[in-house]
Amino acid sequence: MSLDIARIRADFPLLAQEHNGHRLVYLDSASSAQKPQSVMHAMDEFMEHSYANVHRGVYAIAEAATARFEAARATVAGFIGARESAELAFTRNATEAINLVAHSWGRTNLAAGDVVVLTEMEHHANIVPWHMLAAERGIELRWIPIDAEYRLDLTNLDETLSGAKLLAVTAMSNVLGTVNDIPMLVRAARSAGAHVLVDASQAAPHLPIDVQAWDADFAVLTAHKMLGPSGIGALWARRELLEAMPPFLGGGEMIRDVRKDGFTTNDVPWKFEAGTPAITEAIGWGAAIDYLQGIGMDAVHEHEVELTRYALDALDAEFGERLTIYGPSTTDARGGVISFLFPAIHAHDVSQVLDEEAVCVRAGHHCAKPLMRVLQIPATSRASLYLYNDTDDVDALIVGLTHAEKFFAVDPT
Amino acid sequence: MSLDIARIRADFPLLAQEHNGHRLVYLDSASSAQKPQSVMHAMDEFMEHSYANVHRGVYAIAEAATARFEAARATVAGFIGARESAELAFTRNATEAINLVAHSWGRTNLAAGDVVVLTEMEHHANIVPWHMLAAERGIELRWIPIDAEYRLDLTNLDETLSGAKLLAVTAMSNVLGTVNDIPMLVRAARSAGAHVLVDASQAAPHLPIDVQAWDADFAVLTAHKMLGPSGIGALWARRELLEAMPPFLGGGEMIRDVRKDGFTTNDVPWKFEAGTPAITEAIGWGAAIDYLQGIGMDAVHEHEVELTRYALDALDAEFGERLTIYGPSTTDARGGVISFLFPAIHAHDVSQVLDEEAVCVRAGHHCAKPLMRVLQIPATSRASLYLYNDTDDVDALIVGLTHAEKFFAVDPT
Amino acid sequence: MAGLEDLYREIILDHYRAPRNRGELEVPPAHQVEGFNPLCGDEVILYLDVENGMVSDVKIAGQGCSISQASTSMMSAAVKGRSVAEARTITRAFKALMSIHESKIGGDDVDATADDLAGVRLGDLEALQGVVKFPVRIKCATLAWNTLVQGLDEIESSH
Amino acid sequence: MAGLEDLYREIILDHYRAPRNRGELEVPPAHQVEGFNPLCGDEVILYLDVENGMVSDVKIAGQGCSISQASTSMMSAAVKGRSVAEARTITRAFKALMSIHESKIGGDDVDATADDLAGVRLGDLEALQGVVKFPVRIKCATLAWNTLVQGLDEIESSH
Ligand SMILES: Cc1ncc(COP(=O)(O)O)c(C=O)c1O
Ligand SMILES: Cc1ncc(COP(=O)(O)O)c(C=O)c1O
Repeated sequence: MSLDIARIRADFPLLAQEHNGHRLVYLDSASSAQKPQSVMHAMDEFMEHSYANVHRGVYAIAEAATARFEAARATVAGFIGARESAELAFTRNATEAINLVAHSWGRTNLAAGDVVVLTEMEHHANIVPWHMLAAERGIELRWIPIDAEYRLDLTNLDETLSGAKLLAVTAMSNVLGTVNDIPMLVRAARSAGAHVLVDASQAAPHLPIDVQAWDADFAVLTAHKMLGPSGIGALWARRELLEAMPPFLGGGEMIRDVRKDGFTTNDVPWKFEAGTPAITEAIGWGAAIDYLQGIGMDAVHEHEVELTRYALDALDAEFGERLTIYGPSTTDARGGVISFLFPAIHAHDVSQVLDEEAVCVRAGHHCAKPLMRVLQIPATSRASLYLYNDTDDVDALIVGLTHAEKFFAVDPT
Repeated sequence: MSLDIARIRADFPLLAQEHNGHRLVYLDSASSAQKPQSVMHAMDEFMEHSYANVHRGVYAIAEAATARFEAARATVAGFIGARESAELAFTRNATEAINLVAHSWGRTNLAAGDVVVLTEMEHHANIVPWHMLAAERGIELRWIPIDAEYRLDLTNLDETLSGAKLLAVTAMSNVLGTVNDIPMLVRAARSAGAHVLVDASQAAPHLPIDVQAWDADFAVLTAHKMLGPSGIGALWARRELLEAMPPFLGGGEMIRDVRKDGFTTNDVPWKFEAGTPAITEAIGWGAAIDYLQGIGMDAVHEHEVELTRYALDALDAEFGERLTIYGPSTTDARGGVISFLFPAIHAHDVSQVLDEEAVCVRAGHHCAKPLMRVLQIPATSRASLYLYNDTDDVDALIVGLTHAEKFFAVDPT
Repeated sequence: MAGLEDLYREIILDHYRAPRNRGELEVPPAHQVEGFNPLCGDEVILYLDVENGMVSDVKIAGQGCSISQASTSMMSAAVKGRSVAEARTITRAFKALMSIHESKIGGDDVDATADDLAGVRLGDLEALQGVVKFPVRIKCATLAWNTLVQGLDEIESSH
Repeated sequence: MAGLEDLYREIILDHYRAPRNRGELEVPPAHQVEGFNPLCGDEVILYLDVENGMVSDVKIAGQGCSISQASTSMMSAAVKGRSVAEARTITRAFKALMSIHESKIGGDDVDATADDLAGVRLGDLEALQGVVKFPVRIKCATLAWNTLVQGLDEIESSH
């Protein structure tokens, strides 16, 4: 492995825990990642020395708070390759960012009969806001299917996109691990005259991304999956789009003037940030990105690809056909998310047995019920890898799974 | 003073700072409050030992995270006197909570011509969402005026409320310090058949509040003004109302089922919490409330009333008519927010001089531009008091103000 | 520390591997009702035949973990042949068994008191008591019961 | 550490106490444009008389802090009697003077380079340079100038 995992793990206090006498093996980073000490330090240091509301005070700590908050915005914007900080609006999470687009851009640009194209591997965050708009406005949803290798089936792509106004697609599936070819999808969408929203919630933590290279219109991400704090995410969009969009939430910060009979809006991106923002969380997110950049996103990705390869091989060697893996069998264009199922044992029960041995995996539909229906299963277990995981973690998973298989065998001995 | 301020101050690391050789005097808590060590500890401890996404994992730390997150909800719900935790939905801040009501309840219950009553002392957070609904739906806004003592002028209350569907009113003004008589306003609104939303953003940090005693329908609050972290707030509403309201944002957490052709919603309050919530921030908010309850809200309030009396008297003794105070002259039904202006010196310039002496006050319209227009001024300086302030802080303010008056005198010497 | 044996008692695994009353009933005359656990995607489908205030037949379908499947199977055995009133009492007694943690996590209000449920005998169902030590799994255990109540309510309100 | 004297130079206080060109012009023929600082509520109203590419008259109104009022007054004195092109150049030179912090905080893009502004003499306006040490106040100092640009743009696009 190219990363020094022992050193990295030392930066994450939670990973030093034991549970039931076992070393904690955290394999649920796709749900939410653990936080390095530097993120907690940055938040504490900010609260101890520079905390104040932003964009408001003349006094020194308020000035410092504003400068650090805006510097964090620049850090996030830079991390995803935005042209300028003004293109990045802070939200609570990726979900709110997609809702913002659906409410503001969607209600302005989509009318009854207009088509929004999704894929079968979208997270509920990139489905339900469009369902809500469908119910309210009568827009139509089309779905790009998945193929037998758990990748997008692009056979009828042009047909599906034809006449569409928007393609909303994840850059990486949180269930399958599949990494989609965003530049190609954007080109296809552009030829069809559609805008493109990229859900980068899973890609941003694990791959180098560049919204300008993607040539996308909107991208969303969420701090807690990329070593940052909970409570903050972001919408990136081209400046022209943000400027043309009406505001989403109303209140302080987002206004230029308020009278009894109306209001005017502030400049972008503040137009989309109503009320006191998640100030300390922005500082923490900035520190998380500093940490990731200190290691390098190429190195993070490379490590995860190697570890995924190791895990897929080890699972196959141990369980073979007895275990179904829901996701690509190769590691090209694939992230470290491994969904699996023993056909006769429910994912919940597998997780429970693993928990006895301090192996943390998630069981359930992973907020992707339409995908579960396509796969014709109610749930999977999911082990997801990050920069602090190593082959020992994968080995612990495999030992736990052998125990689960034994415990729930039809005739246990 | 009944509180031991020196001991309290020792809990707030930021207050131990110096700036320009002066002890930091923080008088901007109405904008955002400083954080006690216990809040930072709770957040760090949680991130170091129990961090995981909530409502999702079967494994032990995920279970602990969920239990602690829901316990924090119960703490906040208990603090405001809610009947049950299910009536409390977490939001990013008070602003989002009001937007939630305007979008979900408002769009369902308000049609063209329907009347929403506000007061002239509302914060933009409780104005702009209604402006947006007015622009979209043609609802009408009516305003309860303020009187010469900077309190609500209730002369025409029944007339103003007649036929109204909603009264949206702040429990305490963030500019004037005025505390409104919510139970009386609720009774008047009920007789008129109107629902009542109470903006408790300023009241919750400073007074004992009880949403059931108020008999209100909705109340909103925000953690960062009550010693808690940024990035989290809450909407409280009666269960029946929450259950009848359509969801606001769509995504994970808020669903029961999602299919390609639609979705069904989760139970309250999760129906209103789309995506990963501000988990660590909820824990921090719970710790902030524990801290406040350890001191007692009656004691906090009493301290602030005494200190406000001291400040009003001292300002009068030093400056008399040369300084205008925008707020009630008595401390009955009045909080520790003191807005003031030297008629010939702009608030911004006063703050700048105070900053030289490390006295932090806010200058501006305080997100209440309609009120500023009523007062016929562009801005005020505002000193706001909290449990960690004492008479030394007020004295430092007064010394700073004498310097500002001198510096900007028409003929400085 | 609760171990796996507290959760997965032999009788639970038995109901999971060999669920009772699995199947469908014709609708109508039977009533069909579905329940979801939004957190994990488990699904319960109940077919209820209620005549003259009696739950004359119950069939169960759906998919889920061992706890939800076993609880559904046990529930079907417990209420089949009982009156609607008895079925409701058993449900309340079962939820009381689970309530300690459920009310904390889920905020469901359990109005059962020890008193008025003192006489209810839960039999096999008591094997599910170990679930309370695993708070996340309580929703798995109660899913079938919440769905049952919903079904009974629908049947009664349609009269 | 920047002191108050860096910010409040005597010439600034002079413009604040005795603003030049205060008043109104008849609209039309003059053009009226308003600017707000959303953060503090400061307001600038400019009346611009532009004929044949010349800013033949400027009057100012509104309310604000010493920095925004002084900057407005200085701006009016600096551009009155100049060509529109000169007024724009002075504006860019002034914003370059302020830019170090403004671009950091506000994200405004300042396209001025030292080169093409080398010849511009700012005179009294240089007294406002101390403002860059107080980043929050930069918006106060630039308000009048942003409003001027908006007014000139409106006038030119209406032809
Ligand atoms: C009375 C009042 N309401 C609402 C708010 C908005 O709070 P937040 O910005 O946290 O949403 C504030 C504070 O800014 C306030 O003082
Ligand atoms: C692909 C994808 N999109 C969106 C989200 C939603 O993120 P959040 O819950 O932080 O809004 C997630 C994670 O839950 C995800 O995996």
